[in-house]
Amino acid sequence: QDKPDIALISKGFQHQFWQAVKAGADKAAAEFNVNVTFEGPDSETQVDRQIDMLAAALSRNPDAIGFAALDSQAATPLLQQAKDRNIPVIAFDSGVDSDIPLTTATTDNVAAAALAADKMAELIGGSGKVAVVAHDQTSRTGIDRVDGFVNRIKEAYPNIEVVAVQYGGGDHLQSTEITKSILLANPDLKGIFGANEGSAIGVVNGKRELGSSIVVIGYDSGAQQKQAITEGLMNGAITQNPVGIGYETVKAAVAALKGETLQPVIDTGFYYYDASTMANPEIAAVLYD
Amino acid sequence: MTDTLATPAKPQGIRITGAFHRLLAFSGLIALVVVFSLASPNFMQTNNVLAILQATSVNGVLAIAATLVIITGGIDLSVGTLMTFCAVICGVVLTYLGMPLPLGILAAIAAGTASGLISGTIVAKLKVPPFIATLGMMLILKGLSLVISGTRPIYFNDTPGFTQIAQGSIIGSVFPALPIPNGVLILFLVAIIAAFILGRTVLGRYTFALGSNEEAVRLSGVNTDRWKIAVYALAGGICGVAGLLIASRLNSAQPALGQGYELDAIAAVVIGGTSLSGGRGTILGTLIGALIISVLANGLRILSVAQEWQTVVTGTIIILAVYADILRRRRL
Amino acid sequence: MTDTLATPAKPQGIRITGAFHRLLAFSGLIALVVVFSLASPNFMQTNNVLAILQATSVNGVLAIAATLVIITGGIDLSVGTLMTFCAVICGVVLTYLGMPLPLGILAAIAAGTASGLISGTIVAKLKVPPFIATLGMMLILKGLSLVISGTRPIYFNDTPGFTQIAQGSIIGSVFPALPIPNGVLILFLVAIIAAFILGRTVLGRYTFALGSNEEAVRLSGVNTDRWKIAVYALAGGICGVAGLLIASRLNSAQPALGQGYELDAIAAVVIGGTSLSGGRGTILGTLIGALIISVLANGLRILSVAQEWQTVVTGTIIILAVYADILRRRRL
Amino acid sequence: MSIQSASASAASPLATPIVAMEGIEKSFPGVHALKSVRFELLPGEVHALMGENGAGKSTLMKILSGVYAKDAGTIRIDGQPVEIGSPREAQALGIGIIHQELSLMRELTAAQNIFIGREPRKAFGLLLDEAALNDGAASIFKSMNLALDPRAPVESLTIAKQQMVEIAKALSHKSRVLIMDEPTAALNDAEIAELFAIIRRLKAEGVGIVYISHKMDEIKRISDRVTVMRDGEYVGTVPAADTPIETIIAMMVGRALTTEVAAPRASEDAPIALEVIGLRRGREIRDVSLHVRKGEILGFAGLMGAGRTEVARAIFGADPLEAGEIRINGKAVSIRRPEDAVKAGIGYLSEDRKHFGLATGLDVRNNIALASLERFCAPGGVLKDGEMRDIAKRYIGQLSIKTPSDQQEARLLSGGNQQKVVIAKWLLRDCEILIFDEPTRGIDVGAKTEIYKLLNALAAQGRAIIVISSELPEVLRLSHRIAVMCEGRLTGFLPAGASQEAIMQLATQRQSAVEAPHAA
Ligand SMILES: Nc1ncnc2c1ncn2[C@@H]1O[C@H](COP(=O)(O)OP(=O)(O)OP(=O)(O)O)[C@@H](O)[C@H]1O
Ligand SMILES: Nc1ncnc2c1ncn2[C@@H]1O[C@H](COP(=O)(O)OP(=O)(O)OP(=O)(O)O)[C@@H](O)[C@H]1O
Ligand SMILES: [Mg+2]
Ligand SMILES: [Mg+2]
Repeated sequence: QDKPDIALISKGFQHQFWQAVKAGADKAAAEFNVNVTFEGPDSETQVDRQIDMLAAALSRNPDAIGFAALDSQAATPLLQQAKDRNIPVIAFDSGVDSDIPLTTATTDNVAAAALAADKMAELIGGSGKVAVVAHDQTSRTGIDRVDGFVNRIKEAYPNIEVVAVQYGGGDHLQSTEITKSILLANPDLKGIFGANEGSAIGVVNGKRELGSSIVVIGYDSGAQQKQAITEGLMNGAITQNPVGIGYETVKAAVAALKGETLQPVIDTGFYYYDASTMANPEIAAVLYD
Repeated sequence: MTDTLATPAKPQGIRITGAFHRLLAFSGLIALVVVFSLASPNFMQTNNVLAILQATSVNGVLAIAATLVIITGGIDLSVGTLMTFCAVICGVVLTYLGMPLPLGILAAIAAGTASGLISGTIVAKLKVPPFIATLGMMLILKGLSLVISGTRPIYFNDTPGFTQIAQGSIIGSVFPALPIPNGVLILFLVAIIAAFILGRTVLGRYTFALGSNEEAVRLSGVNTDRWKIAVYALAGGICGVAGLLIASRLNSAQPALGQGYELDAIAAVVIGGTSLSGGRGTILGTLIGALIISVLANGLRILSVAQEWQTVVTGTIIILAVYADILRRRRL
Repeated sequence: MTDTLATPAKPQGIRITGAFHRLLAFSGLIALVVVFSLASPNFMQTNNVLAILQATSVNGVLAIAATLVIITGGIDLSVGTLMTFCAVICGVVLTYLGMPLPLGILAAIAAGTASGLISGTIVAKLKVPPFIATLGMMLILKGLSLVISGTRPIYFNDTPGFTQIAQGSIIGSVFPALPIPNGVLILFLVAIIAAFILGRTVLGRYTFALGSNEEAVRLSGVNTDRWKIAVYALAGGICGVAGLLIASRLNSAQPALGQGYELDAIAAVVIGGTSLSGGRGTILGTLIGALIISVLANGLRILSVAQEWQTVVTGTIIILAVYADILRRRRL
Repeated sequence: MSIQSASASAASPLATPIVAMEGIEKSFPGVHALKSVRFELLPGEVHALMGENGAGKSTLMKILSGVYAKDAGTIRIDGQPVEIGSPREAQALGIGIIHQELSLMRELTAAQNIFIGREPRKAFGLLLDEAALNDGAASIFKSMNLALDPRAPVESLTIAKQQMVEIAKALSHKSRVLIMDEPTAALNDAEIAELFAIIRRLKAEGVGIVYISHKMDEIKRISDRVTVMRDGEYVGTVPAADTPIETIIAMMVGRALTTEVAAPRASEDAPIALEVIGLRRGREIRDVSLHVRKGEILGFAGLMGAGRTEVARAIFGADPLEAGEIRINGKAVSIRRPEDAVKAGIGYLSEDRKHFGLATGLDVRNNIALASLERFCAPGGVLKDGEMRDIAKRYIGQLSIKTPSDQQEARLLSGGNQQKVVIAKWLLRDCEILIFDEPTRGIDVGAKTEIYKLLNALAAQGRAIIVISSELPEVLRLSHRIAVMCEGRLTGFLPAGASQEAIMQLATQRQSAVEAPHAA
């Protein structure tokens, strides 16, 4: 096996978003004839587990590394080690505050969540109470999406009030219960933003179980979210391009191995989609099941 | 021998004390409900009460499974991932293989029972401590759920009635004023069956006996291994029911879910007064424990307490609730 | 009374068995190392061995803390979030308040000890079962970490030497061929101190005695409450050390970290042969248990086993390792 | 050693033995517990098995009842060689056993314990028939003349009652061979008489009974033959009726023993060491006042449940009090915890060594040192283990504790040796006031004499001693003064040399005859 060995250390593994990233990476691996491994901790709080994974990956002497840092600073010494050993590092998902990665394949989560806020405002008619069900209080994506949404509402929509921001760990069931509590505590609520797939599905479940008719904006895709949009339970959702992120990361790594120079940022983009746009080829390409 | 020994069995006295005792056991729960009702008008709404009950169903069923194992003096860390595994198996049978609903239900429960059989065998025959045996099973089942499902959720869209298992309301269709979801009904059903098995059957007797003094049971000529395995298998089957409930609520088998659920389940058991050293415990207590956990979570959310403070308050109240229970028992 | 009874204590025989026994205890670990070395040439590289040791340091220290409590017959679910809490406190003292490094170190350990004192008091004085007391503390500390840190990481960029605590290498600076990170050194130091306390001091003796038969100890005129609280406080202090280690490794205090770590710590303890029912256990065993966990995780990653299968294999090997240990003991 | 075994078939030379054990070997790590032991039991025979603590009696019987596997040797039942692999197989062969250490499920009720493994069922065997279970237990209790609620959880019973539950359980099996390993250790005279009546009845039904006890008088009263073991070896079998006690004791200990202890010295007007006034708690302790002088041994007599243990525990601070004052050397002290009591110079040896005396997981050395650890404490809390070892070894020698080393786990010792370890713990603590609750429970004759001597010596040194004992001869032999309790009240004090009848009269002197149920 003389194929180049590329180790991807992601922020997660089991969630559909990360599985989509993995699918993109696997696609690129087949295309460019390289070996790719993909690993990530169980939850986005486990910074040290991720560091251990990175250390083990380095021990394997890979030809290149793709890394989605849970906390950039924590990883700096190991990334330095990679640099010293001339192992190219490609950052993906959120960036790494360091000049070691040759490039970053990423989405701007803050801007994406701000777009969700705009859509929410539009759908509820510019005034009323809204809430956020997010996955994580401390992880980069959690903070960025909540901040992106809440700050945009504060800045641009003075008549809209964010009455609750609660965190369900991305667990579908817990997010369902949280949504129900929020709905019951705020009968006049107009809309909820579910900040990742598990949260968004939870919001949909809660809405359905209580027979509510609030506006729901989701994040990411997956079969259930797509179905919810088709059925009208969810008004629309933001999607990143996880397959693209995985693909671009591996592609960049291969390019780096060939000695090509890379652009500092590969923006994989984000999109808002709803029932009417879901079938557009441009959108359909970035949605995953 | 000597009649000084005559400690007359006071059935009345004992029964009254027992009933009083039982009533008081609810005190922690009642106190919570009263506080939250006063704090928020939304808390005691029918819808919210139903939401609390519905939120208790999965954890309640898991906690009942954990109770059985804990009474034998063991522990079951695999309840959460086993639930998921059963949901995935059900998904495979219904969605991938396209079998009819009853077969899916059967498959989930059978998968749970089989896994329980394995855990029980590892504990009873190989003498591996239950903590390790079920920790190992927890990891194995977690991995297998991902492998079998291909790390993606399995949806039950082809099985229309599936969401009705937990979300429908048979009671509500007869008495529209009481739209109690089937999930809650199933929880109570499982509780009644478990309580019946514990209290009235040989299996239940040995469950307590094993936790009380396994060596004595063995010395009495009982095949302790067989009964212990049976308890784990029963607990596994109950986890299968939990798997059906969560799959029905989410209308999907989410293969990544489940780890961490064991802690909530065990917490419900211990809050409910079952001793981790085995030999004593009640299903009623476990139900109350599970309700305390859900009421707390719901109440704090209804009051819009900041999430980080929710955690602090929950921790404090769990300790206080158990302490109050201890004081009550000491006084009796 | 009669001299026929004089059975001479054969210290030699016992000592040999003891040493042999101890050597064999490593067998599970050695087997794993051998298998992984054969499977991958990268496994036994210095760098990887150091990575494994470094990966063991935090869990190892937490497991040592858990060992102490478990030997008393208790359990400590709060080790993980307490570690984080101590890291956050250290971050507040060093970064927010700008105090010098030694004060930060002291603050972390003091915070751990104080929290242990509280857990211990709840267990000993209020008689709340350790599972509940430390479950409550786990949640309280988790919430407080978020509150104090403002739900975001605290970085130690203003305290240049801070990363050296775990990542530097005092040994390496003297013997460049042995760049053992300080974190590993600290783990071994904590282990030696804990083993010394357990084996040679009054506190250690009472730790075992409490786990063996608390009532008998109390009826021997010992203030069991005070000693139990002392054990929890010591365990808390050790969690403080773990907090320093993880903060130094990550050069930040991550406030959301920690939950779930208690399971790994307890697993290491139990794999190491300490009984969850108390009264027996060794620090050496716990170290081996922690190493088994890290070696497994590292080895499977080095072999590029798919993540879902890693979980399955880990679960299986944990069960097998403990089973092998049981077989060995039975034979001796 | 085998000289005495000539008269092997004393009871009934014609019958085939139900049990014949031959060349039985058993070793534990560090202990060769049985060395080619033989034993034989005839139908309808009560066969006493005697030997010092640790001689191997319990081990031999555990092999017969399937608890331990033998290393070598043969067992024949009705002349047929058998292998007994588990308690279940032993039961199937008709072998029942009452273990020396209580092995009950504490959280279960008495009736549930008795029928464990054989629960009466109903509804096609699916459900437990709790009524039949309780009735069955009740009728067994009735046949034993025992007043006990079948529904009472075992943990709420006193040890004596727990022992009765064990006996009831063994009886319910209707075994052909019934092994009783020190069944009377926790019983008083009336209960023992009842047990003996049961044994005679079983004997008449042809049941073979193995009877292990350290109470020499019982051997003469109940047994047909006596087999003696010493140090894991078979010494001999003799007919009980024709063999003087002294001969049996000599066989047990390997030499003649002077069983006579110097008569207790009457206590002079020594200062009062311990005085309690008006102790009260519910029905268990009703206004108890007493005192003990320095150098005095106060005997404490009463029937089971009289409240002696409760009083002792209350004085020691183990249980809370409702009212009462405790004075030591004339000064009132506040004792709220055992710690306070020990600091004030009181030691208490519990009647239940397994639950309240021994840290079973710790080794012998640490159990002996458990109440005196601070004594071995160097600055910094480091223990002087060498010193501990030396002292532990001294007590092991002094009390003849049979153990392979001072580092043996206490739970692996024979029952009597465990008791000695707990006694050593209090001797080491060196208290001014010692309360011994059933100190000779399960202790062999030789050791018993040794302990009597020890108590006398302690008294001679000026210690104040309370001895609670259910064996009247023991109380009479040791005490300078005897306190008698009944139903939580002190019904009187008697001088040394009082008659057994006088004690029994006080022990049954109820406050109101109307209140009390009728005597059997
Ligand atoms: N499980 C065991 N492990 C190690 N040693 C044991 C074990 N069981 C018994 N022994 C040892 O075997 C010897 C015989 O013990 P056994 O219990 O048969 O004595 P015993 O004659 O019944 O004494 P006692 O009168 O004190 O009950 C003792 O030295 C004891 O310490
Ligand atoms: N654990 C317990 N729970 C409930 N009642 C108890 C318990 N222990 C003892 N008692 C009751 O307390 C009373 C006193 O018992 P205690 O054991 O002190 O008597 P005693 O005089 O020491 O008798 P003995 O030692 O001969 O058994 C009895 O009525 C007994 O039934
Ligand atoms: Mg014995
Ligand atoms: Mg008593």
